[in-house]
Amino acid sequence: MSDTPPVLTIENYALSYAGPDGPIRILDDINLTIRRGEILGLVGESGSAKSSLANAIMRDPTGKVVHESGRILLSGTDLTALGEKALQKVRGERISMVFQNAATALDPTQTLGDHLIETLAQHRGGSGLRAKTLELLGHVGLPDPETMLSRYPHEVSGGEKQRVLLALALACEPELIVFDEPTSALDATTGARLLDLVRGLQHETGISGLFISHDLGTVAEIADRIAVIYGGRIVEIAEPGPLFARPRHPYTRALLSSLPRPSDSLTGRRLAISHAAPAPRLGMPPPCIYSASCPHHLPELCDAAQVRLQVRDGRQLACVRADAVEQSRSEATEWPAVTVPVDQPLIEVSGMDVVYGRTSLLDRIARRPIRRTRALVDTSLTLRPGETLAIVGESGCGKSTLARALTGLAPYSGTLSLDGTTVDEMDRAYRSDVQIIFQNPDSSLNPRHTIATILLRPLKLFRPELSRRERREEVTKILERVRLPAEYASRFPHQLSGGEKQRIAIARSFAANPKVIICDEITSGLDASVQAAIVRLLRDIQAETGVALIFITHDLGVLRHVAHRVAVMYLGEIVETRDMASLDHPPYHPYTEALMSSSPSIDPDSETTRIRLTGELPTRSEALPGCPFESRCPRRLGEICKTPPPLHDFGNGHRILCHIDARTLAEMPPVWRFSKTIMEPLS
Amino acid sequence: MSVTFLIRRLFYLVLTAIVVSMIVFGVTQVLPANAAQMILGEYATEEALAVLNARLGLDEPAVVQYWHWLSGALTGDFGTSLRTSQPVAPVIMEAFGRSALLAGFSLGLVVLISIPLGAVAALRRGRATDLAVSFVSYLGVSLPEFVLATLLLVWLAGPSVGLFPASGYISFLVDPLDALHHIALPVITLTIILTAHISRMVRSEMVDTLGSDFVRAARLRGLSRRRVIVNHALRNSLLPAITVIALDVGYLIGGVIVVEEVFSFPGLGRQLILAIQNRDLPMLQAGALVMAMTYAVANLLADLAYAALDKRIQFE
Amino acid sequence: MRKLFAILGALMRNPQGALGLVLFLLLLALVVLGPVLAPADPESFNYGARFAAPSLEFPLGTDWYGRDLLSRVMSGARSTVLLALLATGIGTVAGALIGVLSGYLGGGADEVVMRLNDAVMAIPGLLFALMIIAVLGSSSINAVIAIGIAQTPGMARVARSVTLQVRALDYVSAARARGEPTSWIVLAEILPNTIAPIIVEATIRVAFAVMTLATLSFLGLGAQPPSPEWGLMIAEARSHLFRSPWPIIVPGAAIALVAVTFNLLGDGLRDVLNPRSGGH
Amino acid sequence: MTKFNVSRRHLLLTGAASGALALGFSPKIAHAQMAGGTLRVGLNITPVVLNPMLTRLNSEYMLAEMLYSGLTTLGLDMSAQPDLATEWSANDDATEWRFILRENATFSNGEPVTSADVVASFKKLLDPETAAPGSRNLGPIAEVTADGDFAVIFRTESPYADLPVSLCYPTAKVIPAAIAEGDFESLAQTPLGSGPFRMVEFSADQRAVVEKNPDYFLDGQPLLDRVEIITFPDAAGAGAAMLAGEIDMLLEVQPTDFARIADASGITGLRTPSGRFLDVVMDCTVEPFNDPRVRAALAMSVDREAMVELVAEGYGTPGNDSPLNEAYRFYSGAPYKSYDPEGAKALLAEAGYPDGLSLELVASAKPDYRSAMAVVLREMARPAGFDISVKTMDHSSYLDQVWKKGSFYVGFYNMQPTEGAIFNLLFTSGASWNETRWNNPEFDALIETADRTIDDSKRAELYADAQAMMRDEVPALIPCFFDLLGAQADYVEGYKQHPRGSNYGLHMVSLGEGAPAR
Repeated sequence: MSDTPPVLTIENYALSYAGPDGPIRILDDINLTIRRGEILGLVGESGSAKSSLANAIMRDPTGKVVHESGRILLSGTDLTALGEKALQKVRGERISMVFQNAATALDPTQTLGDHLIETLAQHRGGSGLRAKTLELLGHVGLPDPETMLSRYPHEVSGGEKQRVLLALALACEPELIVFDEPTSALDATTGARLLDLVRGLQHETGISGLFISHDLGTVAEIADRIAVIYGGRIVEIAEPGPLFARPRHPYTRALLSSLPRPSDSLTGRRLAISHAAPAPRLGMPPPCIYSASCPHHLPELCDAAQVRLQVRDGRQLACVRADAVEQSRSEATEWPAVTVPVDQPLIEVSGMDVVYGRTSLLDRIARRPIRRTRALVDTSLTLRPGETLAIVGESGCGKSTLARALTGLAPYSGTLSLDGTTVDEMDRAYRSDVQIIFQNPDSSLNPRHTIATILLRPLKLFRPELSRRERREEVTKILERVRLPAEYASRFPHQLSGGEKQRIAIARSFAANPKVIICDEITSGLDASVQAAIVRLLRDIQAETGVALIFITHDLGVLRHVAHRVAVMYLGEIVETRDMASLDHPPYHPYTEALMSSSPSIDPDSETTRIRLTGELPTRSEALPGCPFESRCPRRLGEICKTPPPLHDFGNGHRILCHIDARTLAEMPPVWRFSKTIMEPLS
Repeated sequence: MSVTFLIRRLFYLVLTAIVVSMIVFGVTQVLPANAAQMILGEYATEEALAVLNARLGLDEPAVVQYWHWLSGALTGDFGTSLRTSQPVAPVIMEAFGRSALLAGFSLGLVVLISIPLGAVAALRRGRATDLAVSFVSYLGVSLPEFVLATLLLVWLAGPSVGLFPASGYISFLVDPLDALHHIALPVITLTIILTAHISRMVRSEMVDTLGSDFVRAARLRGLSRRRVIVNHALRNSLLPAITVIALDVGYLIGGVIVVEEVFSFPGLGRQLILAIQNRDLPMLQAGALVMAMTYAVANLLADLAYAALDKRIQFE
Repeated sequence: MRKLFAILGALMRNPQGALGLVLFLLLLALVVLGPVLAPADPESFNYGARFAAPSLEFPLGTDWYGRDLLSRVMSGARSTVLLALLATGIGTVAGALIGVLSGYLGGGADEVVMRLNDAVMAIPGLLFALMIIAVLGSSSINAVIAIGIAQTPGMARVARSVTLQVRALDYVSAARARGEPTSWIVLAEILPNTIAPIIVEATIRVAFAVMTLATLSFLGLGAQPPSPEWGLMIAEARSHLFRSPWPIIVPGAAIALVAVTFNLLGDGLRDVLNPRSGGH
Repeated sequence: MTKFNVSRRHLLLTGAASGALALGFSPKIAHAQMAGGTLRVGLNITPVVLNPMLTRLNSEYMLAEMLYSGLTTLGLDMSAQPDLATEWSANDDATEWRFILRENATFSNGEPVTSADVVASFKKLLDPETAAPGSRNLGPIAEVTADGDFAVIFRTESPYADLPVSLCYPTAKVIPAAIAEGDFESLAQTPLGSGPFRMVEFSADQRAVVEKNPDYFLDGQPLLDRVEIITFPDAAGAGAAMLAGEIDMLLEVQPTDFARIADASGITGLRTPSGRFLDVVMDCTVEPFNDPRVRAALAMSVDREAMVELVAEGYGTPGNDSPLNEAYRFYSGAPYKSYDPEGAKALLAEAGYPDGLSLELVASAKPDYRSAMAVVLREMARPAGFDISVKTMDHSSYLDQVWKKGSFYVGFYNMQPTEGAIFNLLFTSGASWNETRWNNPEFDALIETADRTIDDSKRAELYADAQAMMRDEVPALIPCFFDLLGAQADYVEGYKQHPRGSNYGLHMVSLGEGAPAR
């Protein structure tokens, strides 16, 4: 592949935007090439300027440019030298882009077909546009292109919109496609299918692309080579295999070591906490962009000359101490403490139902059928003291509803008991025992309150016996426990980073010494390195206090590092409950199997079975009589699936709700196949 | 959009009408003086008042009066004016027609002027054109109608320029050209002020839309600038502008009241001020109701238009 | 306090906000010092100088009684601006309370309140104010009350929509999950976060209030002569329109300037307080 | 100041005007060939009441005058002139009057006007159920009877020398007996009278169009084919329309606008001194106005000449705290009270207010010189220690809450045809509108005697005493009379402003050379 001519060449590219305190260095010393038929992955954490690079290639800066230098060549044409008119001819025709958020990238007032026809007419003109459009829609795997033509964006699902964006990008068979986080907004199963599609198209048509993502796992699935970007500079470029097996730049290493892998439970690998701080952006750049965060920084060596991306040991790398780095080990988190299951459950839920939607007076007068969504259906689960129960499922599966019901935010029917006593109303005692942490720390902390106010509230409510001074002292203690300095008490949330805010949210939940904390997707919005730190914090606190956690997530990777048991939800029902220890072995619920196989991983030690779900997630407005997964199940048996499935109990708390008989389930192939080398020592 | 949605909105419309009529009625009950006193003026004697009150039905308990009015209104009979003894409905409808003409002309001009103006300002954001448009529209939204109207009256209808007649109204059926001539000044006043409002609105919507992902996406697909602006940015900016314009109908109605007063335009606004001054309850009721319904219907239509044009909006 | 300075600083970086703020401070100075600084008694007649054009003695000319227009405009700033602020204050507080409570309670109560609110909104504000004044009698304070009441439904609507947004945020859920009392949730969690948009809305409404007050005075329903209220000045000047334009131009310009000030300030605050349009 | 020196025919005890053309009403017959055409008249007070017996505004009087006839009409000299009645006579003590009707008058439905119609009309007019405004201004009529088909007899309860003049009252119109006794309400929509014009179109608040009545009882009249009456809601609009040539005639011009309009080319300003006045009413029964010294102090605090200048823009005459000025026949001149704030202050101190007096003066918003006067008074009286705050209110609230009820407010009154009418309307104890509650028996006696007195010189004496009494006691402050101001296009001929302000004589108006063809 390296002998094919480059489609894109970026030479010494640098870009600065205007900022309130002077120019902000966005991109610096960028050199890369993408060859024909090659997909280059670009990976970086938030703030690494990976999207800015995409924008620079598209010649569409999002800030006020104060400095720009270098060249961006598209098959020899220097894009930086083109005027707006000339660019108009290049965009869409020779270079196109797939956006992160399909929901906002399509004009809501235009049909999907018109989007394509308009684009084709602009660049191709002539007739037969409709036929070409139909062909494109079929090409990106959209069923029934005819009807798709006349649909509006809001009438189709997120995955379908993303496919339309893909079709738009492909429309004029461009030389290069820039993918800007195309799967980040999608559910795991949908994202996996889109990745499959792109991969398939690439095999078919040999498109060249730049694939940007914050998720190494996703990039690993698709890219021929991967460039790691940090602080607006590329620090390392390598093919996926070698990169994962032997990351050489300290930043790449930190990034990888904080990412969970399927094989972690087998190898005993722990998540490391990266200390990579945001790169400096103002003033003169340091010789090595990572020097401020690098544990291996040696001024006399690293600061001697500008550290540029160079081929070192057959690897493009921007580090002069790579050899030393390779010898080091990174700090890692602890494994979950082995819990002794106590038979007395802490929380017991049985037959819990939550229904959303209300009937208006007018509806009642008109005697219209009541349209309501059953968000939670006949849910039963138990939580034991000191354990972590993970609840996984895609968006809309009801896992957050469960959290809201358990904390009194959603009215439910069914029974709930805490410590053996049935909870009739959410009284102060219950609320003080059961706390919740929300996904988004930006919205879960009142921006108008100081950290002290935020932390004092639960103390005032649940520990009224404390004096004012004791409460103040307690706040300091709590902050200490979440590894934050005491002076943070007087700060406001907006003065904190995302990870710090989440620590405050955690601190608030622990303030009243609860028995249970419900963590609702608390690591989802965070970069991997921050996620690792939060996971470790939770684990530490659990070890100290013995609190039980309900850990809600859609990310299967992190599960292994936090949970003792897992419950899988689909359409408001728990379809499977099992121990984490048995996660790598069948039987699985067919949905669990598909979900796990959709989770992208960068594990050089494992291989994932490819199982993809077709169709779209239905909405559960009526009581489904049968199996909720019936409409999309790859292992669907037949009509029987439309009746309520039986619950198989495989012992050890492993339960599966499925019509498939226990034996067949038990004989399913495992989702992950691990390399022999790691399997042996553990068996 | 469903039938239930329509039914519900119509139900709210009726509810609005009833609430408005009750408020207006309640207000007139506590107003000092009544229609009889106003009719008799300085000639009111105790006896004469009593006679007239009885004749106008003003001596009955408030609830009975309201019921009379309501039951009449429900059958389409809005009563006779206490002041002029003429049937209310035709007078109000005629006045409404004239006000609607005034408002319609203004609104038409406003749409023609303000949309391009707002769009151009947004496209040239921060540049001289934008600043000029912003300056003028700030002035427009900050100048009360009566000040502008009076200044225009002095200037354009004054003896030195004398471009337009100062006041009066000629029916379009009689002499369309003369009618246009007569309606010009009030229309110009309303147009200037509303243009300021709406072009500001269009500008800010357009600025938002221009910064939206789909406009960027359209641009990055290599679509022509014209197409990006007209088919994507402008189209999506105008949708929210429609609702704003509908809300501005309320503002327009207020403006119409003042402008009609200044230019002695025989529209609904003047009729209402007269009705308040003369405690002419049936006239006030009908006029206020027509105004409130105009506002409510304009908003309903805007919502419907929004729904028809923006397929995302789903009304239950 | 630090937050206030941060907002002011941000305002100064925003062209509209900066201009608005400067004008606002000038206006504030005029409100406080206007009557003191006015060169002449705003009410005393100058028989010999009726309808004088601007001159050294009368920088902005005089009116039909020979009263100094500059002094009148300066003295009138206090009542005009303070009354407009007061009217907006009434409308804002009442509207915000109704809107926030209605939005927080939701359900049937919200439905009823908002339907009534919509119905009242359907009555044009000016007409509503006219009716209220017809009941209360014309005076400045009644005009203030009328405008305040007329502004309430609109404000309630804004406050409610902001409340609905805030109510859906996790910190409110967190407070509810904690079992916080309703008073805490409404007053400490929701209200402070609805303040910014409400302040923006209120600032722009001050401009409206200035204009509506003037309009009411113009229609003879607001301030009482011979007070130098600007709308009243214009109304009175109308009968002398063709003898001298100054008595109408001077207060007209003053009204426009104050309205521009608050519009600029409101737009500036909107930009500054709204993260979406706050720039990069 | 223009003196008002029209020679006036005095009380017609056995008077009979033989000629159709009364004094002062003499259209230029020389231009008879110019007869015809359409006159456009601008008003700024909208006529709304069409029923002639229920009218109460000048604009309505004008319409009624065009569509209906009365028994007599008021001449420019405030004497009774023939209308339907051609001659009249009274018995010796003036308690019984006989009016002879013309025989050629017909209603617009073709029916002749007979004594039965007159009797029915007056019965209706005097019926309290009708609630006709001004029915108490008609005099102490006890009975109206027919005397044959074309004569009627009026009997009064007491001797009443002014009856023919009081019958000129604008609401005293004759309507068909069938209507008076039957569908009286129909007059609100459909006029039916014997006036010089007939109604063509009427929409309240906008315009009214009348056309020549071909069967009008005066030969050759009206001269115009058509009159269009256009209503403007405010004076500014009306003035602008006049300047723009949209109207030929403006019956009322604001003092502030007069010079501008009168100076415009092609326009003639019309100005007639009148007894129309603004007064400051004080309730003489309540503190502090029950002390005559307070009232006198206030009277001393007014610069009357300046008041005329500032409130009436100079188009008026100063007043001396009596409702009569030179427009009235029995006006007794006296030097105007001088402006003496120091003296007023002293008087006020004497009355027990050494630190001055705070008062609230109420002024209706209509017409706007009421509040102008209040403001000027406030400023003038300030040095004397009066601290007057002005409160304006809309006219309806004023009528409801202040008029005849308040203790300190600005009143505004039209000229009345006779001295007796104005005194009996406002200042006697039995006055219909006794706002001041001055209730001075001595004054009452003077007026009552004057009413009965036939001898002019005696009446003049009685009225002079009454005026002097008011000057001294100041039941109301009357500082300023207003001239009637109007404007017409130069080509309009034959229009004479009537000082009383409620008669127009448009049937004698014609369009001369230069009139636009319409």
